[in-house]
Amino acid sequence: MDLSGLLAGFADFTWANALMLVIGGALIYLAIAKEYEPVLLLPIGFGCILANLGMSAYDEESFLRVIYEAGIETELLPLLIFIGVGAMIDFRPLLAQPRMALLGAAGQFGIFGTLLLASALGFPLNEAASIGVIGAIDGPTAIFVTTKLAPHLLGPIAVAAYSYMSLIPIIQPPIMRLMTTRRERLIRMDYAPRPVSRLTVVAFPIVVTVIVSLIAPSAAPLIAALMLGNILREALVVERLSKAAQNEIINIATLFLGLSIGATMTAERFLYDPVTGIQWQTLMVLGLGLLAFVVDTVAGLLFGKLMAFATGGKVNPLIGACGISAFPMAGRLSAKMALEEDPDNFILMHAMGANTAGQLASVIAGGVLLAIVTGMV
Amino acid sequence: MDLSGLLAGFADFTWANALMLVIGGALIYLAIAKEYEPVLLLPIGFGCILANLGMSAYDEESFLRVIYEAGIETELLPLLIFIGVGAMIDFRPLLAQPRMALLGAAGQFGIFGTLLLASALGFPLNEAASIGVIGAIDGPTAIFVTTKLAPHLLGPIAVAAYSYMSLIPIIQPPIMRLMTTRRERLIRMDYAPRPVSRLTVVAFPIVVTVIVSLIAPSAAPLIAALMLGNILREALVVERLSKAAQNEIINIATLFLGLSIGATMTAERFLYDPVTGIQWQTLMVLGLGLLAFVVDTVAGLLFGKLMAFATGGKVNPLIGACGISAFPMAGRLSAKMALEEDPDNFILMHAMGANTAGQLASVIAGGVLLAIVTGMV
Amino acid sequence: MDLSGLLAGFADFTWANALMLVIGGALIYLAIAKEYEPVLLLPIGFGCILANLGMSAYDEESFLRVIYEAGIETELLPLLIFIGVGAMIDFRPLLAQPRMALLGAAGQFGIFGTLLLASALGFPLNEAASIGVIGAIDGPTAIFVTTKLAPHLLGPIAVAAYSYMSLIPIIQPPIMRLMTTRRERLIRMDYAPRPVSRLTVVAFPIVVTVIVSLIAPSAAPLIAALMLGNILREALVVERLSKAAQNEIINIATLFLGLSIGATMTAERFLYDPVTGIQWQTLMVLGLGLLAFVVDTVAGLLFGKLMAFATGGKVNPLIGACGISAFPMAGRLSAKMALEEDPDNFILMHAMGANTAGQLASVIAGGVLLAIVTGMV
Amino acid sequence: MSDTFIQSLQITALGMGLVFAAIILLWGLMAAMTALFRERDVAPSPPVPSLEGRGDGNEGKARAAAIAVATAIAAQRQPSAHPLPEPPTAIVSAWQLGMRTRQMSQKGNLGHRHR
Amino acid sequence: MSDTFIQSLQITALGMGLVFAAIILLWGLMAAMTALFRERDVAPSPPVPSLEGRGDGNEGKARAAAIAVATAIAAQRQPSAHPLPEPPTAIVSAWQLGMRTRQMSQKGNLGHRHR
Amino acid sequence: MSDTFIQSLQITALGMGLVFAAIILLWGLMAAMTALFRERDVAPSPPVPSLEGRGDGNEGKARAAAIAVATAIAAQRQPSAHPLPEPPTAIVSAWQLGMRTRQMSQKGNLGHRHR
Ligand code: NA
Ligand code: NA
Ligand code: NA
Repeated sequence: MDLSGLLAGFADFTWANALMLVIGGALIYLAIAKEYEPVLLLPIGFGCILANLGMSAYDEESFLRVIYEAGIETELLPLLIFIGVGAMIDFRPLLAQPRMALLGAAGQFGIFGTLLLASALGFPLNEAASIGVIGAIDGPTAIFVTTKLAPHLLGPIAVAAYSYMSLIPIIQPPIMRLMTTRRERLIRMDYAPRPVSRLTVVAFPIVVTVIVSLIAPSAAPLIAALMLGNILREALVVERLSKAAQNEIINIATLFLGLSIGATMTAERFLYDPVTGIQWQTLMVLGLGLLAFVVDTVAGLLFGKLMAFATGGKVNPLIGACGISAFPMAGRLSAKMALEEDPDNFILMHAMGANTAGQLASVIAGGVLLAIVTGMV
Repeated sequence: MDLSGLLAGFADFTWANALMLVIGGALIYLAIAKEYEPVLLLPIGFGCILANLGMSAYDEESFLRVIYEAGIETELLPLLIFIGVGAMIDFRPLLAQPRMALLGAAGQFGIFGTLLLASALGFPLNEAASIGVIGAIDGPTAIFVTTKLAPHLLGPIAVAAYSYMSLIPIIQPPIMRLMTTRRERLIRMDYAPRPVSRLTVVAFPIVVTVIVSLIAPSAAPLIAALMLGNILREALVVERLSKAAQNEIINIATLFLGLSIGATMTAERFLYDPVTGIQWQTLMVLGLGLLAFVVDTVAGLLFGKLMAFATGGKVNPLIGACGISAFPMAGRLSAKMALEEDPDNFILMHAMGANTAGQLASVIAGGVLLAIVTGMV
Repeated sequence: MDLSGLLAGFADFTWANALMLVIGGALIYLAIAKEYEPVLLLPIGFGCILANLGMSAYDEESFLRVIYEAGIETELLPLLIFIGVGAMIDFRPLLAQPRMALLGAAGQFGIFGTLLLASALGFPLNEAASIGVIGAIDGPTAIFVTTKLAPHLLGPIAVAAYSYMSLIPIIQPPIMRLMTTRRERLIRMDYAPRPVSRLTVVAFPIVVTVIVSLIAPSAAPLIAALMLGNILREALVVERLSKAAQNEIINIATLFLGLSIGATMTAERFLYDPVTGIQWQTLMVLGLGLLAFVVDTVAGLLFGKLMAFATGGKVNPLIGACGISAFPMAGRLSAKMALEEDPDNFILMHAMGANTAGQLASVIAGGVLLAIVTGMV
Repeated sequence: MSDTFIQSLQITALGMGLVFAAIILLWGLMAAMTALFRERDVAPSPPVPSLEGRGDGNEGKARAAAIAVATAIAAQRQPSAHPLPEPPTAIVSAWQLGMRTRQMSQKGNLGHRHR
Repeated sequence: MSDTFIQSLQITALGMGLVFAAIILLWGLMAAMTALFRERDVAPSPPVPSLEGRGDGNEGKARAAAIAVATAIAAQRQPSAHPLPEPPTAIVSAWQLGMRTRQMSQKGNLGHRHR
Repeated sequence: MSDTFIQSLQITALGMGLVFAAIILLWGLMAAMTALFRERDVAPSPPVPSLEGRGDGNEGKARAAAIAVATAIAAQRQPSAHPLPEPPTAIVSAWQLGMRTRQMSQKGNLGHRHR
C-alpha cells in the first residue's frame, strides 16, 4: 500500500522550511508581544508557517492558493481593504488647509530614491519598482503594485511595508531631531481653517477619483476604492454600507490578505532556492525598504524647511515628516514632538492635513510608477 | 519609452464619458440629497462614474468586471439580497386575509402592458420583456430577469426600477384620487383576521417555494431565496443566520450589486455609440418604465373597484394600489390616503396584506415572463 | 411557441422528488421543533427541497451549484467554519491536564470500527472510509473527508453526522450506565491543574499545526483552520479578526454549507435511482453512522476504565465518553452524570480536557484515514 | 401588426393567466393552512424587527424596547422538546453553543439595556 | 551607468513631476471647492468615528458619547427633501426601510446607553 | 474475507496507531510547554466567551458581565512593549487605529453597560 500521502509531510520538509517556521513564529511574536500591526503580521506569520507545511499559494489543491487566486491575483483584497480605510478617513483637516497637500507629494521621494538604488544594485526594473513602492508606506498600495510587477516579491515587500510602518515612532524621531533646529520645532502655526461645507466633503471623493483616474489610470482602482469608502462615510444616508465597509468587509479582507501574503513565503522563494542558493534579495528588500522610510522622512522634512523659509517661518518643518502617509501615526508623531518642545504648540490639525495628503499622494505615486514601468518593461 | 499607460486615461476619455460622469453625479445627488434609495443609487452612481473612467464591467482587468462576473452573471447578488429581504418580511397580514392575494396579481398588468407597448415601438422581444419587468417594481426581480434576457439594458432598467420606486409617493396619489370617488375612499374594512399559528408562518415559505417552483421554474431561484430568508426569520431558532441575512449578507451584496450595475453604464451603451449614434433606447426605457408604474397602479385600482363592487362595498379600492409590490411604501401610502379622507379609517393591515401579495406576485410574474420569452426567443 | 420552460417544473418532478420534499420538510421539523442542530439542519433541509425542484448542485445554471463549486469543491466552507470553531474553543482545561489527551485518541475507534463493518458489507473502500468518518463526530471533518473520497455520499453522511450529534444526550447515557459500575461513577478526581501561561496558550495552536501537518498532511488544512481561529482568539490583540471569525465568517459559511449539502440530496442519489433502483446505501449509511457513535462511546468508556485501573482508581471512567469530540456537549454530559450519582462530584474540567482532546484527535484521525485511503484507492 | 407584437399579446394573455392561476392557488393553500393548522400557540412575532408601521426614531426606539422584551420572553418560551431534562445548549455542537450563548448574552444585554 | 539605472532616473524625474502636478491640481480644486461651496450648513462629522486624536479607552468613550449625540442630532437634522410631507421611511424600499429602522433603533440605544 | 476488508484491517491498525502516536506526542509537548513556559503572568481568558459551563440566559448574562470586566482589565493590562512612551494607537496603521479605537469604545460601553 502506498503511504506517500503520510510520509509526504516529512519527505518535503527541509531545514529551510524549518527556518521559515521560525520566521513565521517571529512575525507572530512581533504581532502579539510588540503589537506591530497585529491584524496583518499575525495572519502573515501564520500563513508563512502554513506555506512551509505544504499549504503555500503555489501548492496544488492548497486552500490558501484558492484564496490567493481569488483575492490577490484579482487585486480584490487590497481594494476591499481600501474601501474600509476610506470609510475611516476624515479629509476635513486637508480640505480646510489645501496647501498642506504639497507636503504629501514631497513625502514620496523615498519611492524613487529606493528605485534608483535598487536598480543600481542590479535589480531588474520591475523588481526595483516594487521595492521602491515600499516607500509609499501604504500596505495596500505596495501589495497592489507588487502583484502586478513582481508577485514573487510579495512576501518580503509586504512584511517590510507593514513591520516598518509599526516602527515609525522609532525610525522618525531621531531623523526629525537631527534635521530640524530647536528654533524650527518651536514654530507655531495659526489654525484658521475655512469651514468645510457638507457639499465639499461629499464632492471631494468624486473629484479626486475623476482627476486621479485621468492622470494616473493605473492608480484608478486604488483611488476609486479609497474614495468609494469615503463617500459611503460622508453621505450619512448609507450608514449600513459605511459600517459594512469598516467592519465585515475590511476584517474578512484583512484576514485573507494576510494569510495569502504569508502563503507566498515559501522557503525556496524567501530563504534558499535549491538551484540559485540563498535568496539574498530578501535581505536586500528588507534593507532597501528601511531606506525608503528614511528617504521619505528626510525629503519631507527638507520640503517642510523649504515651506518654512518660503512662508517666512509660518510653517513648522516637523509637519514635513507626515507627508509620508503612514496615516495617522506619522501625523500624531509630529504633533507630539512639537508638544515636547513647547507644551502650548498644537499643530495636530496641520499635521493631519499633511498626513491625509500623504495618503493620497502615495496612491498617486504608486499608480504613476506602475504606469511608467508597465510601459517600459 | 512607452507612456501610453499614462496617456490612456485622457486618450480614451470622450465628451460622452464626461456626460456620463455628470449622470453618475446626478444619481449620487438623488441618493444623498433626495434620499432616493440611497443604498442602491449611490453605489450605482459611483459605479457609473468608474465605468467611464476605464473601470467598466466590460474592461479587461477591471476589478468591477471581476465582481460583475462573480455576482451578476452568476445571478448570486440579487438572490443574496432576496435572502435578506425575505428575512425582513412578515407575511402574517396576508396569511390572516388570504383573499388580499388577488390584488397582488392585479398589480402586475403593468409588466405586460409595457411589454406590449415596447414591442409595438419595435423593441425585440427580449428587450421588450426586460423593459416590461420594470413593472414588477422590484429591483432584484428586474435585475434577475434582465441579466438573462438583455444584460446590455441592465443599467437603464435598474436605474428606472429603483429611482421610480422612490417616487411612488409622487406617482401614485394623483392617480388614486383620479380613479376613486370620495365615497369609495371612505369605505371602511372590518379587520377580523384569523389568528395565524406558528406552524402556518413556518410552513408558508416552504409551500410557496414548492408551488411557485413547479408552476414557474424560472422564478424558482428568486422565490427560493426570498422564502429561505423568511424561514430563517420565522424559525426563531437560527437567529444568527437570520441576522446575518439581514445584515452582513444583504449589505455586502447591495454594495457590490450597485457597483456592478453602475459599471455597465458606459457612455457607448447608455448614451452614445460611435457606430449607431445616440442611444435613444435609454430614454425610451426610462419613459416606458414610468408608464409601467402607472399601468400597475391603474390596473390595481380597477381591480380594487371590482372587488368593492363584488363584495357589495366591503373593500376599499385604495388597497388596489398596493398590489404593485414596492413593499412596504405602497401599502403605507394607501393607508395614509384613507386616513386623510377619514381619520378613523384604518386599512393598514389590509394594505400590507395586498402589498406582500404584490411582492410574491411580482416574482411569479417575472419568472413566468422569463420562462415564456426564453421559450420564444 | 415553446413553453417547455413552463412545463419543465412538472415534467421532471417524480414521486421520488415528492418524497424528498417530505424528507427535507422532516429535517426542517427536527431543526425547528426539536432544535437538532438548527443552524445546519434547517439549511440542509431547505437545500434538499430546492435540490428536488430543479436547483440541485448537479443542475446546470443552478445558483446552488455555483455555491457548491465555490465552497464545497474548494473545501473552503468547512475550513471557514473551523476558523470560527477554533476561535470559540478554550484549550486551557486540556493544557492543564495533558494526559487527558489519551482519551481523545480512544474516542476514535468508532471511525475504524465502522470502516471495517462497512467494507464487510461490501462498500468500496472510499465509501466505507467516508462512512467511517461519521465516527469523527465532527461535521466539518466528515464533510472535508467525504468531499475528497465519496462526494456523492455527502448528503446522507452530513445528515447522519449532524443529527446524531444532536442525539448524544439520548445515545450516550444508557451506554454509560451499562458499562460503568456505580462505584466507578462515584470516583472523584482531584483537580490541581498546572497554571497555564499566556505564552503556552498562544504557542499551543502553532505547535499543534506544525506537528499534525507533518504527521498527517491530509489533515493539515483542517487543523490549520482550527488553530488559526484559536490563535486569533488567544492573541487578544486582534479582537476584530477573532470576532469576524466567530460571527460573519462562520454564519455565512454555515448557511451556504448547509444549503450546498442539501443541494446534493437529489431523489436519484438519496432515494431512488431510475437505473439502479432504491438507494439502500442511504439507509445503510444512516445505520452505520449510528453504530459509529456507539462504538466511539464504548471504546472511550473502556479506555476510561483502563485508566481508572492503571491509576488505581484515580480516574472516573465516565470521562472516557467525552473523548469522542462532539464538543462540548459530550463533556457536559459526563460531568452531569457524575453529579447525578454524587452532587459533590465535579469532573467538568477533566471532562472538558478529554473533550477538547477528542476534537483534536477527530481531525487527526480524519486526516490519517484520508491519507491512507487516498494512497490505496 | 408586427410579429413581435402578436407574440407579446400571446405572452400577456398566457402570462397574466398563469399569474392569476398561481395566486389563486396560493390563496386556497393559505386559507387551507390557516384553517388546518389551528391555534395551539399563536406565533410570536420573531425577534427581528418586522417592517410595517415604522415612522421615526422614537417609534424605532419603542419597537427596539418591545423587541428586546419579546426576545427575552421568546428565549424563555422556547419549548425545549427534549426527552432528557437537558438544557438546550447541551445538545448543540461546539460552535453553535457559542452562538446560542452569545445570543443569550445579547438578549440579556438588550433586556437589561432597555429595562 | 547601467541601462536600468538610466531608466530609473527617467522614471524618477517623470514620476515625481507627475505626482507634484497631480497634487498641485488637487490643491487648486480643493481651494476652489471650499471657496465655491459656501457654508449653508457646515458638514456634521459623520456618525462613524474619525481617526485623529484617539489615545485611550476613556477618550474612546468620550468620543463614543459624542458620536451618539451627533448621530441622534444628525438623525433629526437630515433634511427630508420630499414634495410630500411623508416620513422618509415611506419612500424607501422594503429592506432599506428595515435598515433605516434598525439604524434608528441603534441610534436610540446609543443615545440611551450614554445618556 | 474480501480484499477490501483486509485493507480495512490494515487501515485500522495503522490508523489508530498513528492517532495514538500523534496524541502521545502532543501530550509530551503540552507537558513540556506548560513546564517550560513558566508563570510570569497567568493567561487571562480572552474577551471572547469560552464554551464551557453555559446553561441559560442568566448564566449568559453573568458571563457577559464578567467578560466585560475581564475585557476592561485586559485592556489596561496589555503590556505596551514599546521603546517609546507612545500610546499603542500611535504605532498602528490608519484603519487598525480605527479598529482599536472602536474596540475600546465598545469595551467602554460594555463595561459601562454592565456597571
Ligand atoms: Na508615502
Ligand atoms: Na409588481
Ligand atoms: Na471523534
